[in-house]
Amino acid sequence: MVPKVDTSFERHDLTDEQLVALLRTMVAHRTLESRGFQLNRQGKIPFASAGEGHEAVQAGAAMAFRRGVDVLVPYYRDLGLDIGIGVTAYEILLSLFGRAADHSAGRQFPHHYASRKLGLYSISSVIAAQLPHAVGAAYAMKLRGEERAVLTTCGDGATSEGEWHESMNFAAIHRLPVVVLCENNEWAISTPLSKQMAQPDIYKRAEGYGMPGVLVDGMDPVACYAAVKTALDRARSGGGPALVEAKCYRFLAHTTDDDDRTYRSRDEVAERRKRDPVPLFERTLIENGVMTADDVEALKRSVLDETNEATDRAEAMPYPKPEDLYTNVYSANFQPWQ
Amino acid sequence: MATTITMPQLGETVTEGTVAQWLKKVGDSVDKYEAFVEVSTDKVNAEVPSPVTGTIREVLVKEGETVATGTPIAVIDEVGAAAPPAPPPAEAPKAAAAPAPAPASSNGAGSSAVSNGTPDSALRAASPAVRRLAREHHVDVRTIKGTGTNGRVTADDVLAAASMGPSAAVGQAIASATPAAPRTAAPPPSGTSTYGEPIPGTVVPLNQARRIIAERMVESKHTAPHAWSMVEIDVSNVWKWRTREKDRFERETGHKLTLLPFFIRAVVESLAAFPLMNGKFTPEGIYVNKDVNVGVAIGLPTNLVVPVIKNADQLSIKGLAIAAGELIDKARRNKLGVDDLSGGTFTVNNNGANGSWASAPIINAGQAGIVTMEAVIKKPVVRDDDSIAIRHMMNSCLSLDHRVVDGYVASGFLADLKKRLERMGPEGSL
Amino acid sequence: MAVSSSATSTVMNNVEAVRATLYEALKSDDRTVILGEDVGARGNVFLITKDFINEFGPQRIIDTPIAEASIVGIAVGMAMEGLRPIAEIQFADFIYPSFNQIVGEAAKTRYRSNGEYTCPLVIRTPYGGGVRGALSHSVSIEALFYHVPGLKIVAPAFPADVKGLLNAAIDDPDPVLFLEHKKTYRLIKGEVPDGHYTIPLGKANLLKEGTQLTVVSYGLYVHWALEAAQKLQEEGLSVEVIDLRSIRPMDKGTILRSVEKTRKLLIVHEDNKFGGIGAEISAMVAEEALFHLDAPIRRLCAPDVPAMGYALPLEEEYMSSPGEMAEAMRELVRF
Amino acid sequence: MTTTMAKTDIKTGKLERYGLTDDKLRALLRNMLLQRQLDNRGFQLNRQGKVPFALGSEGHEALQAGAAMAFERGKDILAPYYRDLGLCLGIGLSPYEILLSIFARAADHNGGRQFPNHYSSKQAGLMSFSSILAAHIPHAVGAAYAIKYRGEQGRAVLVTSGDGTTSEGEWHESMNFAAIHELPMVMLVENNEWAISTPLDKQMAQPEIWKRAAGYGMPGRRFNGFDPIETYGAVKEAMDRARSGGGPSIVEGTCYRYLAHSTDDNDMTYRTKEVVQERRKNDPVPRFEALLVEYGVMSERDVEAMRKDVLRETNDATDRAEAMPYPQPSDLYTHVYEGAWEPWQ
Repeated sequence: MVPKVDTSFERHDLTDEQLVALLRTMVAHRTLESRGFQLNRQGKIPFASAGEGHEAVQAGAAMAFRRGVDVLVPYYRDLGLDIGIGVTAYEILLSLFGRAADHSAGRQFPHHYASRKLGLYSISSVIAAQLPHAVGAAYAMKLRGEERAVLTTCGDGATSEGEWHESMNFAAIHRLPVVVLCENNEWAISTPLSKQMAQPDIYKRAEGYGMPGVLVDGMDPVACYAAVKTALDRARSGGGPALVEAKCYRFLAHTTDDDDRTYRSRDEVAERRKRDPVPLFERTLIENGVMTADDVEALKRSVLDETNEATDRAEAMPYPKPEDLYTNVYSANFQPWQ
Repeated sequence: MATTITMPQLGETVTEGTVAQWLKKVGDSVDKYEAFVEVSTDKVNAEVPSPVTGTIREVLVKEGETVATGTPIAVIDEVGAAAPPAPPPAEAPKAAAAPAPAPASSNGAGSSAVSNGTPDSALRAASPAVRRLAREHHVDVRTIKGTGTNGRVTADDVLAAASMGPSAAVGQAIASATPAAPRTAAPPPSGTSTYGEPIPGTVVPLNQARRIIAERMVESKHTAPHAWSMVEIDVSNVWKWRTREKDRFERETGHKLTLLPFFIRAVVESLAAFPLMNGKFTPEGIYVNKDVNVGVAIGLPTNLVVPVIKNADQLSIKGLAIAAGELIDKARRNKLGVDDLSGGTFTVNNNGANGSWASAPIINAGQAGIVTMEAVIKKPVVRDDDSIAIRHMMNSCLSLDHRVVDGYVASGFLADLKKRLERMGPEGSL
Repeated sequence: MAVSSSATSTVMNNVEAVRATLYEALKSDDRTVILGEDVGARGNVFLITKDFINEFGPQRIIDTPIAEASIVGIAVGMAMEGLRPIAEIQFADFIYPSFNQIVGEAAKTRYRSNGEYTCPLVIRTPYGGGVRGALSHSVSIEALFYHVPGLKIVAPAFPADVKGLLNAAIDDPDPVLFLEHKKTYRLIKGEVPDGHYTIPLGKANLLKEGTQLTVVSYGLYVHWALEAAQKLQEEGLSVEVIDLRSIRPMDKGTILRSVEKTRKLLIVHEDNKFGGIGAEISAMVAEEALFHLDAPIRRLCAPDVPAMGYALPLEEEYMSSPGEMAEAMRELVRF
Repeated sequence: MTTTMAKTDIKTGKLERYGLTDDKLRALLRNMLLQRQLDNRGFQLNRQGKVPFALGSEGHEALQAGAAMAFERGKDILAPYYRDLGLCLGIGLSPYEILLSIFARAADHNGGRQFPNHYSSKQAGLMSFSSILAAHIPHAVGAAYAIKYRGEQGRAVLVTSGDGTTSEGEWHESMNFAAIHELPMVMLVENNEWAISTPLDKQMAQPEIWKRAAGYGMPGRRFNGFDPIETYGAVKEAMDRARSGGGPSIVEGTCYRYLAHSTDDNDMTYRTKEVVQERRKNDPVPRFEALLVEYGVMSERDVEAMRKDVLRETNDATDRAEAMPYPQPSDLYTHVYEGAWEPWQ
């Protein structure tokens, strides 16, 4: 995609408040992600993963999500989406620290958030395993005649999995209210898009399943909002599924365990950084009079304060107890020999 | 407040890290979350952010140096707010009480079969190995004092009992009746069953020990064809030696110095010269024992016991005296353990204490022979130069398993024993 | 083990041992190809195939799409067509989508074609916990596969065994699932003989002799069991430690000889207890050596929960420590 | 719905033969007749209680005969699925071999282990496969990779599946991988509209399977699978491209499954007799017979003689195969691994 140079933009009916909220989600996303890496480098947590470069697509998509109505079945690089639909910084940090008060009671790996209240599904780390679940949830909605939809996401690499294909096919056959948002950041750990598929335009696969496919600039939060909103609106009103491909980029290594210098050049990353969506959107809002530079600074400070406060609070919370290992295996107490 | 920074674990399989570059020097100030050192590992390179705001006080690892994760690498003097408290141990019960798990039994190696039973059933539970060994060695498990958990009879217990022959089993039966192991399957009350007070016209019931002695004696006599031989030994010099040393010995060690250790010393030396005598018959061949463990038959008011001096060939006369003394002491106090009673390879029977001057002992099953010390009697003796002298004379009788050795070896052994004893004393080092 | 070329050796960790062996295989036989996620430029997420792509090229070091069923399935086709593929599943936790290709296809190819087609294939995958990998980066999968005739399973613990067994697996005419405990990757170092050698599949290693108890284990727990046994040695208790090394085939003789000597058996593994490898060993010993047993067979294994959690106490509770192993050994010796 | 058969050359008005000689055209018909006869024989033996199972491919004859003719014996590899009797015959398996498999005799390639219709022959380049849908497609990809890796010229893998199989994840993973590496492979989809009882519209929302090819970055095309000549042309074009380094493609042949899925299936529970009768009007076998007569390649009498010959060969093969011995009980234990083997060593 050609980088956008001007900052003129189509609002798609978003109010100033909503635009500021988009930026806040993006800044919170980046700050919390950075905090995960910092805590890992301090030896306080064993692992963190990163989504820098996904802020715009996730903030935009989250704004199209109807809280209390829709279901989100994310993947593990969706911190911004999770924040955008209502997960708090404190909840994020409880998860990073593996504390007892975490939604999974410290069981899940970081960035595998879940919240029944928010409609946020529990996922595993296994690539594409969440997609059939999204399709199943959408089937349930359709069966009950509800005006709801499922937003499910994946990276570009996940599209290679058999389960991705099976999910797309089934959703199309039954015209299910599900939107598959593919966050194409061009890298599956070290595997570039060219080794992941011979057809780099993932949205083009939609036709093969008999559903619409849409391409959107994943560095533009408002465009992402509009594309996902259109697809979700159609899905909720019986129009069937859609595949939305947002082209973005993964600026950081895959996780704290990865060193991306082994497989891609610094020049490539620096070049792509020029379209870093966070400063780009800040500039857009300032130049279009939605916020002043001071407003942006204040917002960033406020996010950092919240993150720091959440870090200290979460770190002070207790770990789960050893005996918590044995709960919730089945609905009741259980031994394999009875 | 000073904060020590340790080498973080960068990567889930990483065990060490190299300080690539210090981004801050000693004395530099550093903000919380500000990077202050770059670390490289074989998985990733990373800048490590400070956990506190403060000043670098000390740098403990040089650039280029590799240390294990967790090793202190720097000390930072903290300014301002204290670091967030470490997570407290997870004590507070969760609001919703979790269903009580039963992890120990499914997770751990917690004992299963036996611990489910009562202590008594546990005591009686003989493992398959114990049952097999007991069958093979004709040992009644119920008579053995167990050394395992809750007094369980272990396979080793059976083997020990088997290797000791009848008297050992008896010893164990006795031990099992002592108050120290009240839950053992004890022999029935036998106030009337000792040698001491038989009532004429009644049957003295067999206690367990008596029964085992009976069984094992019959077994030995029936399986091992016994042959017998005797020599007369001049023990005058040994006698003198012993007489001279005995008071001091008792004072120093608390044990009496009898003729027994001198005799055992000569026996083990003769066994070394005639190793077949330290063997045993097996269907595959004569097994020649490596160790020389000498059983010493001790008569008690009720029963005979045969505690064993392990590795007797490695003990001096003094060492043998102490070992024998301790065993005799234990036997009289009913304190013999399985270790004391197991593993004998040859037996010495001190019959002479009661005045016997000749006897025909029964071999402990699983051994090649048993040799006796009969009473020491002063006798006129015609010496080599045809002079007549009064000497301390003692007969020594040998029963041997004719399957293992013949008279040639046996009489060689007895002659050797005689020669060794006659050469001992009248003085020397114990 | 048969060392063919020299008696010298090099100290390596398990990552280096896998890497050195794969390198040899690529170098010595151009039928060998490696396929898996991130095996190319990244050199595998644990850097096992680091720089291979530079030397052997992208045709032999194949960065696959994220599609595990086809990683194994394509390797099956390669093997049927005369290549010697080494497939990698990035984490054992991701092997489930390829379950059919391993169990239903690879393991049955020889059988269903009556020997006309064969499937000499190695599937390598890191497994096991203790690295804070939580639910999807910590699993043990061996029990799911050891039930399957037609498949062989190896789980070495020491660098020298890694090399000898991986060589044997690559040479093997049948499919081999090669399990590498990821916690041992950099933790365990040891002497690895230089030159080519193989260790036959199905031969256990008697690591430490003892008289009072036999402990059987594999993978990471071998190291911990050994540590515990050595501690007991100082207490005067004598424990024999056997490293299975191969899970299928399994070395019956070594286990039976040891149990007949010590009369007691403790099986230690990280995988769940119910239906685990220990169940098969227990059954075999009960069938073949009942009258040598002087104590109930015991298993110290993971509890019956689906996975170890991310939070440290949950991981520690799931796993057995050297201390717990020592305590189980003491109880059994004294039994 | 009726489909046309036999394209004619626009300029000459003559039959478009794609270079096929009269002999080849007759061979096509013979393959089709033999396929139907052997299919029928399987059902007959099942109804006689002599074999426990048979599975028919009536309606696929033209497609399979045409595709088999595009296969180069001794060079190409075929990775078929279980409804490919005609393809297996077409690349060189004999009726006797087919019947050994149906009777599960010891002399069968698989020693009587495999289900009927799961033929394999290393010599014929016919890969062993299971009944698991799409499981063989990655194997075809792997074989194609081996061919390309060794730089072998003029070889390709022909892999087939039904329409239902395209729904499997492994089908997708295989297409994607083949496209990335431009492998010498042709994915031939035999779209017969039914996956046992599941019709095409419950199998996919996009009934034109070839259109998926674009999503993988490879060519795709569709052809009339009732026309053996057109099939030959389409498959040959794709195989030629694959053999010459042009990469993989998806070719979709439309056909129809006239019989129930297998001897164990009753298709009248999910479709009507009328629908099947309507589709029978397009039955490729009589239509291809008529075509060859019409264009003077064969006379009616020639066709009749060929039918008789096919029946005779089938009867002979049946008798010979039936007379062969079963495998020994001890054969159960062989070929689990190389050599003798026990899990406990």
